[in-house]
Amino acid sequence: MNPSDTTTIIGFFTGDGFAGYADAAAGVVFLIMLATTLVGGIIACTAERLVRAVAGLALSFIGVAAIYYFLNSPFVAMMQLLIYVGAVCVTIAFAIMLAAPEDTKKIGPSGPLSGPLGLVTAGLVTMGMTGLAVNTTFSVLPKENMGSVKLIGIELLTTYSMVFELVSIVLLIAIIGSLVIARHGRSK
Amino acid sequence: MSILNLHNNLNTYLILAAILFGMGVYGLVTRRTLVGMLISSELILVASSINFMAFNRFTAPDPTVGQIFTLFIMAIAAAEAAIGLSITIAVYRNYKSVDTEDLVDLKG
Amino acid sequence: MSGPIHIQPGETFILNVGPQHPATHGVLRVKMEMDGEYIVKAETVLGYIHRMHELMGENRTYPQVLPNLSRLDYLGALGYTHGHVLAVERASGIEVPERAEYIRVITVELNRVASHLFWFGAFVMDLGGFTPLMYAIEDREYILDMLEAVTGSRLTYCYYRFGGLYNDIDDEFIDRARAFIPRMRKSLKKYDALVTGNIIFRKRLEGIGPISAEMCRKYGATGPVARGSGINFDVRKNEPYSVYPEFDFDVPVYDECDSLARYYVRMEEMEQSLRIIEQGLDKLPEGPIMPKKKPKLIKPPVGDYYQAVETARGSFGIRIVSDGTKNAYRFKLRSPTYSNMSLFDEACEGMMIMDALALMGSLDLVIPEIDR
Amino acid sequence: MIKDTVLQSLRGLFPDPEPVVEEIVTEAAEGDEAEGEKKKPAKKKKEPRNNGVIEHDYAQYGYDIDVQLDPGELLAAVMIIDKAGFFLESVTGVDWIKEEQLEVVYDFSRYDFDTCRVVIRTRTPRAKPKVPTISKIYPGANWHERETHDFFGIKFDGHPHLVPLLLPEDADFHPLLKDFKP
Amino acid sequence: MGAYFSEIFRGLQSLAIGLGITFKEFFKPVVTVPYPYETIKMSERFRGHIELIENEDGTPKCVACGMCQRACPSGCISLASKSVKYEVEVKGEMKTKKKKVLTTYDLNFTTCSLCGQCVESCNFDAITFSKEYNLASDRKEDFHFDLLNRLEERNS
Amino acid sequence: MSLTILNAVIAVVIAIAFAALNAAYLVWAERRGAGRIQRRPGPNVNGPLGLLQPPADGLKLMTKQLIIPGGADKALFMVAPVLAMAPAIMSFVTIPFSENIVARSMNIGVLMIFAFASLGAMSILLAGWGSRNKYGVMAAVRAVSQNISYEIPMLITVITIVMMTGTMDLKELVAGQSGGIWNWNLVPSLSSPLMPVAFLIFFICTLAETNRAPFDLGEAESELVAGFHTEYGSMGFGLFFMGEYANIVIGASLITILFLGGWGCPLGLFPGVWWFLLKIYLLIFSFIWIRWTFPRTTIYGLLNLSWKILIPISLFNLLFTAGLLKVF
Repeated sequence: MNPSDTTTIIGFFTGDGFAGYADAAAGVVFLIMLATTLVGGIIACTAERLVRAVAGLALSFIGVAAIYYFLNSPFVAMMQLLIYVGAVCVTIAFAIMLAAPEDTKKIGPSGPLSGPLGLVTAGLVTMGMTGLAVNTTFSVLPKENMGSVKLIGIELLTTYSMVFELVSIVLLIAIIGSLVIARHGRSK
Repeated sequence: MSILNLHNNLNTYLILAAILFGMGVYGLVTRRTLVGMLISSELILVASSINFMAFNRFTAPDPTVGQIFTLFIMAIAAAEAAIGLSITIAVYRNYKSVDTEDLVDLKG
Repeated sequence: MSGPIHIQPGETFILNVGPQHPATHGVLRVKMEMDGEYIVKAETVLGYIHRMHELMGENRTYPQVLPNLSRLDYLGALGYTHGHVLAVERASGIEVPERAEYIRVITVELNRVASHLFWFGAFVMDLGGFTPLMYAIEDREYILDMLEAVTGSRLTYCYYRFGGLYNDIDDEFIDRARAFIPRMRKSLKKYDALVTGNIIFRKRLEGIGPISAEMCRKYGATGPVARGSGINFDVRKNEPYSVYPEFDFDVPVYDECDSLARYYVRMEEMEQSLRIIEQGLDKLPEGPIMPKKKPKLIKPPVGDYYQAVETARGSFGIRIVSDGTKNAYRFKLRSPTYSNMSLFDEACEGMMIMDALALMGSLDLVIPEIDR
Repeated sequence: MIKDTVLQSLRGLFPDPEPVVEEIVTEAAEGDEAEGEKKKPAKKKKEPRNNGVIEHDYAQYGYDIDVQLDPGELLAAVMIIDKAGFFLESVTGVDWIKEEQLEVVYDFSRYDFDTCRVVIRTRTPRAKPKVPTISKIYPGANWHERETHDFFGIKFDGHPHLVPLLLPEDADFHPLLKDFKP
Repeated sequence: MGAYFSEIFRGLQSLAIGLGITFKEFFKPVVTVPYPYETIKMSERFRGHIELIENEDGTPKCVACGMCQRACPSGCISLASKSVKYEVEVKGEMKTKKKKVLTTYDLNFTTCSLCGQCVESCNFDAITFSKEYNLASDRKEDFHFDLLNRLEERNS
Repeated sequence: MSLTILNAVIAVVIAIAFAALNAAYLVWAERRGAGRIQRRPGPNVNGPLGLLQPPADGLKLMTKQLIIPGGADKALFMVAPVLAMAPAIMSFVTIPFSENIVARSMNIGVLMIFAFASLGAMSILLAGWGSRNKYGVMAAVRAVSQNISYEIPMLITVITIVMMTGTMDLKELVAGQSGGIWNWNLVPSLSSPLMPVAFLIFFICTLAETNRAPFDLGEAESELVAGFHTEYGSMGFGLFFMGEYANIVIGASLITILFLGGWGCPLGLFPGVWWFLLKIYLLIFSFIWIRWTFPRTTIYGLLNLSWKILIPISLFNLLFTAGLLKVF
């Protein structure tokens, strides 16, 4: 049991007035976002049309952004929206338009066994990780870590400055590399 | 523990991450197209990010390390998406298909 | 930005521009094979408002065909009627009083200005600017009101008759026409500042849609399209008809061959038309507007007659094969836009769709006139 | 004068000794004019016109040179015209039903001030109308020939895309034939 | 480098000029007519559809000669007449004369091309153009005008 | 934490109302403005000055049948308009209209607005692709490449400002500019002499990001019919429309906050929400004015403008300002 879990379902009714309702509302929003994430994820990995999969992925990412917000890190939440939804998903959708124009062709599983096999693999992995998560006792700090942009900035430019620079190099190489690969075979 | 208070529980996030990870694995196994696999791998990446974020909030003594890791993961994911998609397009140009089973030039 | 592109097979798709499309200004269809934004191949499909005017010309008596000619090109209708009356007059040897010819020239040039004005507006609208159209229409309305007061109609004038005119112009018309010239010159300055100088506009047209002089010749392009390609060809000068030799005007020619050159040609043509109108109003002789003796029934002698006139869109030719009866044996209309449009298929290859549509706009299409 | 040079080279197309052609031609032309003036009913003149070159009065007819030739010589004549720098004005047909012939008329004109309009006519039997295409020389003739094919049913040999242009795609009628009944 | 900046500068300048022109127009009065609430008067010579002209006694001037019918390119005029006998005094004695009287004059306005050839061909000045232009209907039949009827309605 | 989420929910409701009302009456303003520029009255029949036209139009759009084209991907087709409208409304949550009127003041307000604005590209893509229309797809591809390439100079310019002011909080940004026109970020100061250029870049980018003329390539009506919303009718179209105008308001608000002192009075007196509204509506008027004056750019002209002019200059501005900040 998590010590930070102080408000109970009874607390919702007996709680101190408005704040109780507010907590409940936050809980409802969280559930909605959880559902969004999961539904988006299911669409992303099962949809027959790739564009729908990307849309599902975007939906899932929006949910994940909300979850980051609940994890007291609005900055990362916004970055999640900006990078994952605004850039990654759009790029993937873009590529689908360029590379798979005949969208009508439905994409099924690759073989008769792959469906069940995938399900079993995924199920096992999920079960294992869930079990691990539930059964491990984490040393939870009493104080919530509040995300602070300033702190992130300071850390990025001090402790992690080397990684930061490396990431920018990786990104640069990625840009150049993808340009080179994608332009290959096209004279214009 | 109330259902409305799930967001204050570390396990919620870990289980969510596990499920997303499972979905990613499932997609990776069953998808036949490169883009589909890429989408699934993004799910896996985001699942790991959630874990980082969750631990960052609930357990880590340093309030920023998880977030910074997540940011790095995002950057890498963006780079991966760009490279992966350009490869996809290049493959499409050569094979007129992004179906992994059609890309069998080396298979005797 | 156009240039040689290597097309990967299977990467193209067919885009139907038209028959209902904002850029075609009517029911024209261009089947474009596209590679992304680039046009690989284009095929124009015509005939959506084909009305067989040539057969009507054979089935009707010469005067009865008159209203048809206005319906070829509803924007510059008088030029086409002018061609018809000149052809029939040439065929049957009818003399036209000088006053009538002067009035014809004045009204034709007014109509040319009106047509170019509308083209100007529509062209800028093709490029996405909506407001110049409204200003152009405001000026055009002035001309249309003027012509309506004289001819009784706004677009399909049916004003000329064999040998003369339907009715004479009055002093009010002359006053209004005189007032129109300075007003129009002022407007042209405004358009210059608003549109011609605009960097976006220039960037969209400079070097876009090149049509070489040789291509013009091979396709028989005439009018502003040819003049924008450095060809000094204007039927009014090359084969003078009516009283055009009496007027002093220049034929604007630009060597750039691009859409901007065609734009300049038309804008300058408006100024030249204003000059002609000005001179016409000054020189306008007194006298009758119909010849004293005019055959009651028009029956041109047997023969094959051709008359070319310069309409707002180019050289309009009309061939009358007469068998001596009151109906034409063969009534051929050579419409300028038909030839101008026929080079579009070749010219737009390898262009981006936006540029291709700018090129199409610069050809000044009136679809009923292509389809006839 | 371009007119003279073109006239010269066009006359070279006709194998007949020149004076004979000239004679026939002037006769025909005069006959035309005479009839026009007298407004005689055109009954007698139902003989097909002879091949040859006629020099016309521009003021009266609107063109200067009128050439009639066999379909076989068409391309040679058009090449001469092309070399001389003419542009294609139009291509059209005329149905001479009484003579059982279809005429294809090509109009050419010039861009410069050396005005010269040339009309080339060629006749083909009405039952099996067939004329070589000039769209290889003048690509602009492509549409004009398709239109003529629409209206008269004249087949243009070697035309790259002879499908209806102005008429509906599935049109199998030719409205400008004199025996066309809608 | 200089060209780069001067192009930017000139471009911005041209844009500013354009904005200035539209800004000036913004404060000018409107030039349009709010149509259904305000209409404009048609000019003297406006060619609407045709109307019959009446004599002083209210009967149509038309003698039913049929010239207009023949002149019409689209064949939209159809008229019928009957002959009536009437007596006139010629040199003191009464003579019976025949005269055509118009019984119907139909104008099929749906095919009319408003060319005005009918009016021009009329030797008796019996038809004229109406100045009516507010013609709209969703039924074809509304544009089959019985001009004789219209004449009577006008007189009554 | 929890309280703020309830607040946010309420704020979203208010934002929806504000966005919808704004969209409706901006359409009216746009049409009236266009009319005046073109010397015609614009909508003037329904109600005084045609003020009842927007509700009438809205009613018409709502009662029309939603037609989904045969080959369309139904789910995406329906989702896209919502995705166009929702982020715009979310962005309203963080915009401070005055010192007190703000739904949820965040310390990273600028970032939030950009995060939600980046969702717009996704909605355009889905709309174009989902409606299975070639014009739609072409327009979507255009609009997205445009949005992506204009986001770069826009963000660089914002970073310049953030660097100058040291905050991403919209309220603090405004507070830093209080006290008169000379304190506005627009006015060049010793450490940032290129601010007017930055303002111009940001203004152009806003036009491009909101798909306004002369950068309305996504709906270039003369070549792509209606662009990505070619197939949309009824409320689907209505939502796109509302989203577009809501984006315009957000863009204008952002310019006001970043450069024009937010709710501050130019003279330093009586700051308040009215000043804010006055500024954004003046900006919106200038958007309308520009739209009805210029022709549309080409797609390559647009990208050239971004990559060859705006990005280099804004990068130079960033470095230059950084250098000057270090010096002074």
